Amino acid sequence: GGEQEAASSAGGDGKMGGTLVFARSGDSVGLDPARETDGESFYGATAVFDNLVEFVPGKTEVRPALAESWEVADDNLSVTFNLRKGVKFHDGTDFTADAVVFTFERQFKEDHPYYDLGPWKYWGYMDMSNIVDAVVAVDDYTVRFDLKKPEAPFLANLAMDFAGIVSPAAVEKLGEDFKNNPVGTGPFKFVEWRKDDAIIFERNEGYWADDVYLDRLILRVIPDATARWLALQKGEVDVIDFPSAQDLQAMKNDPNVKVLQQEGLNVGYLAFNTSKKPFDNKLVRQALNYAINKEEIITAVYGSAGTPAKNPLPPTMWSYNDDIKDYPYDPAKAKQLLAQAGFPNGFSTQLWAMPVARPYNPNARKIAEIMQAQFAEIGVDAEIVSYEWGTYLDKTDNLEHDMAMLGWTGDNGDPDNFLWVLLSAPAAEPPAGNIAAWKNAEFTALIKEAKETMDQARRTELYEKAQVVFKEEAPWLPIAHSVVSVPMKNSVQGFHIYPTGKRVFRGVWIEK
Amino acid sequence: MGKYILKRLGLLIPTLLGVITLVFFMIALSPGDPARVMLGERASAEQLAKLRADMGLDRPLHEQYFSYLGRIAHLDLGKSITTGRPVVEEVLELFPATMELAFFAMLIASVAGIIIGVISATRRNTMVDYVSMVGALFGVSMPVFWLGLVLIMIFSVFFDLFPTGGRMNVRYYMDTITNFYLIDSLIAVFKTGDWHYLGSALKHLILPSVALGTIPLAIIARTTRSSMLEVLKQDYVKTARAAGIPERKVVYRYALKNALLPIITVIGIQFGLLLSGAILTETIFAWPGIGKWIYHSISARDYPAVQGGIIVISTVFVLINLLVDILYSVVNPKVRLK
Amino acid sequence: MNESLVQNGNIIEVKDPTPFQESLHNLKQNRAAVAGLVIIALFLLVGIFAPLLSPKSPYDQIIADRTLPPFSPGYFLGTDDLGRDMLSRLMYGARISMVIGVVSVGIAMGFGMLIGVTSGYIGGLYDKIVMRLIDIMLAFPYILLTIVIVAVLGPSLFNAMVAIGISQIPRYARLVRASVLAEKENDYVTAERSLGASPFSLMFLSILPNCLAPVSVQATLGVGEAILSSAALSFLGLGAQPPTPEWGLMIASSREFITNAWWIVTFPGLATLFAVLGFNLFGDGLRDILDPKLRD
Amino acid sequence: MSGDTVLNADRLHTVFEVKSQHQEKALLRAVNDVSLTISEGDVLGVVGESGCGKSTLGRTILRLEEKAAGDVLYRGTDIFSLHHKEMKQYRKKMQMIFQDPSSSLNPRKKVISLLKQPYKIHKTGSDAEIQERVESLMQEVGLNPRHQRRFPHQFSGGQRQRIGIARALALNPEFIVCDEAVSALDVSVQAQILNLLLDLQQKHKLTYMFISHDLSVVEFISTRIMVMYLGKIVELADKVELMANPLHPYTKTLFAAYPVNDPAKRDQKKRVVMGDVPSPINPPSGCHFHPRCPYKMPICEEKYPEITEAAPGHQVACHLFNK
Amino acid sequence: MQTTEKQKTDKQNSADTMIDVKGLSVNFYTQRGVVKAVRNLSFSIPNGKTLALVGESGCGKSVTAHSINQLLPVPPGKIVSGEIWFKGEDLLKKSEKEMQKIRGEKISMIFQEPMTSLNPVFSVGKQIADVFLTHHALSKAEAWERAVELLNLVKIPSPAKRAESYPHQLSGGMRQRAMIAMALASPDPGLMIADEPTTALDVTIQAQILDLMVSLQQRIGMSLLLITHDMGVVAETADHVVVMYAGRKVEEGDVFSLFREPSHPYTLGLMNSLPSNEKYRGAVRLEAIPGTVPDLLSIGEGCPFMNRCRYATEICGKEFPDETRLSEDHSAWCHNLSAVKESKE
Ligand SMILES: Nc1ncnc2c1ncn2[C@@H]1O[C@H](COP(=O)(O)OP(=O)(O)OP(=O)(O)O)[C@@H](O)[C@H]1O
Ligand SMILES: Nc1ncnc2c1ncn2[C@@H]1O[C@H](COP(=O)(O)OP(=O)(O)OP(=O)(O)O)[C@@H](O)[C@H]1O
Ligand SMILES: [Mg+2]
Ligand SMILES: [Mg+2]
Repeated sequence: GGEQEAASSAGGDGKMGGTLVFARSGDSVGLDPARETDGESFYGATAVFDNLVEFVPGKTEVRPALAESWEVADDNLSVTFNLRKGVKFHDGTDFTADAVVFTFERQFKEDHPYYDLGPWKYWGYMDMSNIVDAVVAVDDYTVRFDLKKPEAPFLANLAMDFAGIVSPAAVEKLGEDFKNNPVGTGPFKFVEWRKDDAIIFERNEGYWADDVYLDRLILRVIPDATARWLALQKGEVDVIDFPSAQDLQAMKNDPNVKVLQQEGLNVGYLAFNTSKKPFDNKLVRQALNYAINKEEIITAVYGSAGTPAKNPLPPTMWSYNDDIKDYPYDPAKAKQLLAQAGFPNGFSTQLWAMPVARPYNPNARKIAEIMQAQFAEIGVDAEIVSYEWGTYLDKTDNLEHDMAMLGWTGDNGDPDNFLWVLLSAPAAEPPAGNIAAWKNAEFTALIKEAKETMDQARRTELYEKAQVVFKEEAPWLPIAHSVVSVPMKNSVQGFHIYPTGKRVFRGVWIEK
Repeated sequence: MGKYILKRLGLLIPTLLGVITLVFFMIALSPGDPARVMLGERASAEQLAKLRADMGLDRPLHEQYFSYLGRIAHLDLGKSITTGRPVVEEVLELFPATMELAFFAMLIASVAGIIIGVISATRRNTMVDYVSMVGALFGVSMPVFWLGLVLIMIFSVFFDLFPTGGRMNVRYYMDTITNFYLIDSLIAVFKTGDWHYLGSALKHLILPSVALGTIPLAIIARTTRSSMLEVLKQDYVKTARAAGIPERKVVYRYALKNALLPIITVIGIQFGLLLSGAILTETIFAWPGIGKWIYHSISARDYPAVQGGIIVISTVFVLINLLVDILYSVVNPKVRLK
Repeated sequence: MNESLVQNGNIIEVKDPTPFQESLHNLKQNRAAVAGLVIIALFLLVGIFAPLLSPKSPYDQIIADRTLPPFSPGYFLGTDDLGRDMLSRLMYGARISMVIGVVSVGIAMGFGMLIGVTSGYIGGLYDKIVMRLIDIMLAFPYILLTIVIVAVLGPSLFNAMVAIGISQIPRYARLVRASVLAEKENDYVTAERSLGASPFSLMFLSILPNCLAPVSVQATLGVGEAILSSAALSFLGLGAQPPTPEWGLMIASSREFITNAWWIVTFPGLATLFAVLGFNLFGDGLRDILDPKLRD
Repeated sequence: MSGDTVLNADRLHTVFEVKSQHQEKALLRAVNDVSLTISEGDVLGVVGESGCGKSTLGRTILRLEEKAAGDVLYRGTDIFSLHHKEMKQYRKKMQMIFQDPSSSLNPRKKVISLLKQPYKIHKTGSDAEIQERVESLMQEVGLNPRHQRRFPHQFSGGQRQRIGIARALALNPEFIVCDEAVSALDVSVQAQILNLLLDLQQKHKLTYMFISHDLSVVEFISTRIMVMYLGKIVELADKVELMANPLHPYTKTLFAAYPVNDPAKRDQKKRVVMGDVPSPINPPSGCHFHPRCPYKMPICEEKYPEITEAAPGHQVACHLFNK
Repeated sequence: MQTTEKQKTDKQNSADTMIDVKGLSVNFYTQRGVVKAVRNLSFSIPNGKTLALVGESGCGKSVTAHSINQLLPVPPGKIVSGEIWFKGEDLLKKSEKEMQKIRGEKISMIFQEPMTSLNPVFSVGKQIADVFLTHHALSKAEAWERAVELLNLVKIPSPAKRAESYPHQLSGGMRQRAMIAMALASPDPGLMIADEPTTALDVTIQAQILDLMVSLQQRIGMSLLLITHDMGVVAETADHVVVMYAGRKVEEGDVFSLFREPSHPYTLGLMNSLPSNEKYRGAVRLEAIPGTVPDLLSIGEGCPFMNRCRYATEICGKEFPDETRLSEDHSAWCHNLSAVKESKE
């Protein structure tokens, strides 16, 4: 195995049937996609729900789904969707404009009868309340979204999981229990959820598209990465999530297994708290950048599941500035810069590492160990500090750290979703998304302008410039972009990795 | 007897109250809050504040405590903060898995432990004795998580005898009624005549049970041995021998029944320990049990879940102790209750 | 009782050994205990002299030399995933494990004995309340208790030791209390009371020393258990923090190597196993020696 | 029956709370309404079967057990009314020698520290003085001072008992309760200890309460004898009077039960013993002895007999003598 | 009751001797050294008679008893020499299997501690019935019935009900009765060994038990080996007495002559130590034996009593004396018997 799979053509016989077992690291929290934030929950929701629009498999472009077409008003302040007819929810009720209105209104209208089932977290994350004014059913099969301001990524937002269309009848019937018994129009029907063990789905026979091949889909929980790999080797499961970087080579060598890989839309970084000494000094930040040998980190921690990062944006993102040159590994230079900054003998500081594995950083504490050793070489004595995850986020938000690792996964494929949230001056106020507390007027001005410009070329130019400023000022030490790897049996066909981290099982079939 | 049991059950309440109070304040004192954990990297300040208010986390601690007690009094364990599901529901789903595992582990440990212990005691200072006791010492010295990994490597990967984890081949869509898979699979066998379910359930149980049961097995073997040796020295054993009772009978009937007394206690204690000790085993063998769940709930600061889980485990623990005492009294006429 | 009896060689004087000599003698007779003691001594020595014995620093990373198998040139037991010398890390790990054992058991034993002696001796309401609290702690499963305590204190090696120590208090408290209750019945206590001895001196100077035999057995076994518990906590990320070469942490952080670099996982596991085994062997032997009931 | 009253117990009760078989709480009246007087130079022997409350009586008299009712006067002072400090002074005057020489000596202490302890507690004298006194004490009870660094278990039973005696003597007491002080010893050693106790009594003008279940020992050493049954005094008289003229049926039974050291007399012996000792938790109604008594009368089942003086200085609690 | 070596040889097959112990020596191999618990001990018991074995604590009485039915803990114990003839067979040559048949069937035993000698988890009736089942071809119900009969025989009130009781529900005296009943459950009770059967009991109970044993022995006609340290008990029950000191037999004889004429300095001292001795009426001191029993670990070849003996001479430390026959039924082992006799007069 080992080679990348060529996209297989849809349709045709011999693809139907079979059960696919997908092994993942944790259980879903809930299956109502608008309530949840974690990838594991979305894995389950994606199978059950359709959106008005969806991402093209493996891309960030958007294509029609439950909406057959749409028109954007000239003032960019409303979008009208023409809905697919004859689609039924799994509970047998019809999919109409009312369902669309229901799905969205419950997330922002405080007097909606089901608003209380929230919190509707992603709606908040994507700042949708400041974008969407109203959702209006024009007729049974036409829905209009009225916007508060022009928002270029709005359509992409609707392809995100939280915008999956739910069955109003089911929500009314199940109430709070809906999140355990999701009902949508999606390719698979929910059958059973065995907590911390497996979620079982079966094919939605009346699906509006004809590329649903699997009879059953089982999402199984195997917390330990190595155990997942062993289970795959033994054929107990068909596809596994988050393989251990250490096992990737063995997987690639295994003739019965193939590994799909794609760069993820994320970045893992080490932020210097520029509001604290000595990190307020640019020379120090640069010195620390010179001090780290990213290759070693990649080798030891990411293996072939990561690429070194030089920019705050992932390379798959448009406007990624590839001309920028990373600080090379040069301890001598680092020492010299430190001396120049007034620290010829280095200094003592803390190096914070997340306690948990994240998509952008599989093992922060191990990276911290490596960094600690490398910083030591230039005389910087870094104590590794780790808190329980919630505390960690709290404390970094409050800028209590000296240097802290963190990262970001893009939601909708827009650079603004990285740069504004993570590096703008307004985001540097606690609770800070900008945990470098970096308030650079020039940088903020550039991305503010980009945010308000609709012209893609101009935006690209602005973002590229911003990245130059970033590199020079070095508020972060960008570490890596992870490469998503999905090992599976050779017989599994039609599987695509989505940049946004979705796991989609429509179109997947098993070779007999 | 009934009165005694009632009295013991009555004692359960203050104990549990103590446990609840202890857990409540320890978690309240621990840094980090559940709202933060739930909302992750992207939370805004308003969102956090709102969620905290929703969860009642902004109220004074004593108020939270008493309202929690009030709900417990109504047998309402509340809802999990992370999943929003009633804690009772989650516990009912997960606890059987742990119970099943612990029970099976204990079964293996007790049967094997007692046999080994008796053999060692009767062949004291022979090779058999040395080997079993050194083996038992290795057993108690074993880091469980490490043992689990090693067992998987050997029996699952190398010899391909057992699955790597889980409770049952997920491709068998067995109806779960009790969530005790052995029972459920028996029902399935009954209904469909297909033995696959039971076979699969058993196969999945073995490795984790062995991993989990190793320490208790070793402890029981050692306890049995020393208890047997102690009993074999007693005057009444001498009496039995002096009365010409055959040695086999002296050992297996006269002595063993007496020797069982401390063993029963040990089995009870170990069973209780297994319930929580399963955390590591559950993680390694992908066993959907309550230990792992409580552990995750603790890290997520999911108060209601932690509380609920610990209340259930503690209750069962206390009940097992009661059961052990009752069993003890059945074997030991001295404390036999009228 | 002997010397007046020596006469004409009919009675040969046998010098009575002191209790210490007797225990030492019994210890020497007990092969398991000796083996345990040897293992403990070995680990202790390695721990104490780790800086002298270890071929390399346990922290020095040579990423280029990562995951070298045992017997590679320069690395007797191979290297870990960051290219650190396994042997050196294991040696420093011995030091950490010994400290863990001693500190945890010290905490547990100190408080446990205090509680046990007072509640056993004073009895009455105080005893009832204290034992209720102990029951509550016991109803709270051991591992969960440590986890919750670490959650309160925050994950670190020291806090893990404190948590393990606290969780182990009940067993010492109960053990000592039971011994005190039994010891209290002895007439020597009444005798000293009738001389007017104060409760304090009765509790701590008279009774307690006589309860130390089971405590010392429990403590020895407890060291082993503390090492195991701390390894488990580290495995869950609640104990030692990287890059500390603590064995449990070493296992945890290299778990994923079990299929392709077995030695990284296996050696710390074996080290833990043998260290704990040493304490268990010794503790067991100690029990045989100190518990005359089991003696021949 | 010589000098002043040393100790006076008046209607003394000692009660224990015990758990019965079914885990229910019950009261055990170990000492039940006991009045007695011990005069200077007396040796009051106390006999009775196991569990009848002999030890408890002795311990209560020394305030080592809390009383439930009644008074204990030591030379007229109510010792139960004393505070800790005052009591400590009285403790010097009243001591105890115990039955089991191995459990009454702290196994972890060497003889020297065992014997120094009384002085240390009462802070009398310098180290050198104490050392000297301990050595002379050892000599007095027949222990070789060279053995002072030994542990109790390195002595024989008789020697251990001597250590116990030395400790009791350390503070120059006036009154000593000997609780089965020789019962655990072999006869040959028992004789040595009895001799020692008698010597010491004469030398130090001691008053003893001598508890034993062995009639021959009590008979030998006592000046007065008291017979107890289930927590109560059944008979109390001068030794000579009691031995010559036992009145209470229980006393007679008890005396008859003791084997005689002469095979020639064995065929003449007529035993009147019957039945078991009832449980002290739930003693029989009326006279506790009635179920075993050959002279049982109807009233015996109903009423406990008052203690009366059947002859001068001869008290007995039996309806036969209750006029 | 002849116990000299010569006569014993003649008598070993004699039909009226129940048991004949010859030159028994038992050692314990302990960590501290070899304990010579019993040395060169010989005695025999005629059918239907009672022999009392007396001596101070630790002198080897129980070890002797356990040697007879081979219940010594081996190791550390070991019978190093001697023969034990029981009904014409040497028990020491029997295999463990054969001994199992003899134990309980022909030789029964009662122990000192009635508290610990009965199995706490079985009812008394069951324990007795088990002995019946082992040695007789009986059904369970029959065995139970016989057990109840025996309990009746040992005068336990309402035996049918008591059979169902557990040991802890019985008083010490009743337990000891049950033990006797169990000892009587053998089909062919030839020898009963009673190791301090009344030491743990109160005098009133002791008297009852002794009476019971004597009457049963006479009724059944078995021989009794009574081990005790209480001279009173000996005087009341024994026909013949063996006095042991530190593993050695020092004096033996018919009970009447032994009490009348105690001849060995130890026996003499023992008698004098008893406060109940007639001569102490009104006395203020006892004639005690000085010193204590020697440690069996450190004992040489001479007379073990010599260091407490006021008649001891040089020879006493070198060799153990030969038998001196004082009368037909009375012997002592002492080098200085004449001196003893003189001082008595
Ligand atoms: N601390 C105690 N708690 C409860 N019961 C006790 C206690 N001490 C003694 N008893 C009970 O009180 C009763 C009298 O006991 P005591 O020890 O005074 O008897 P005794 O006559 O000395 O007996 P013995 O001859 O066995 O020493 C017994 O039934 C005993 O069980
Ligand atoms: N298992 C053993 N191991 C070592 N020595 C033993 C053992 N059993 C008995 N002995 C020794 O053998 C000697 C005789 O013991 P035995 O039990 O026969 O004494 P006894 O006369 O029955 O005393 P008592 O009157 O105390 O029952 C003792 O000195 C004892 O120390
Ligand atoms: Mg007493
Ligand atoms: Mg004996």
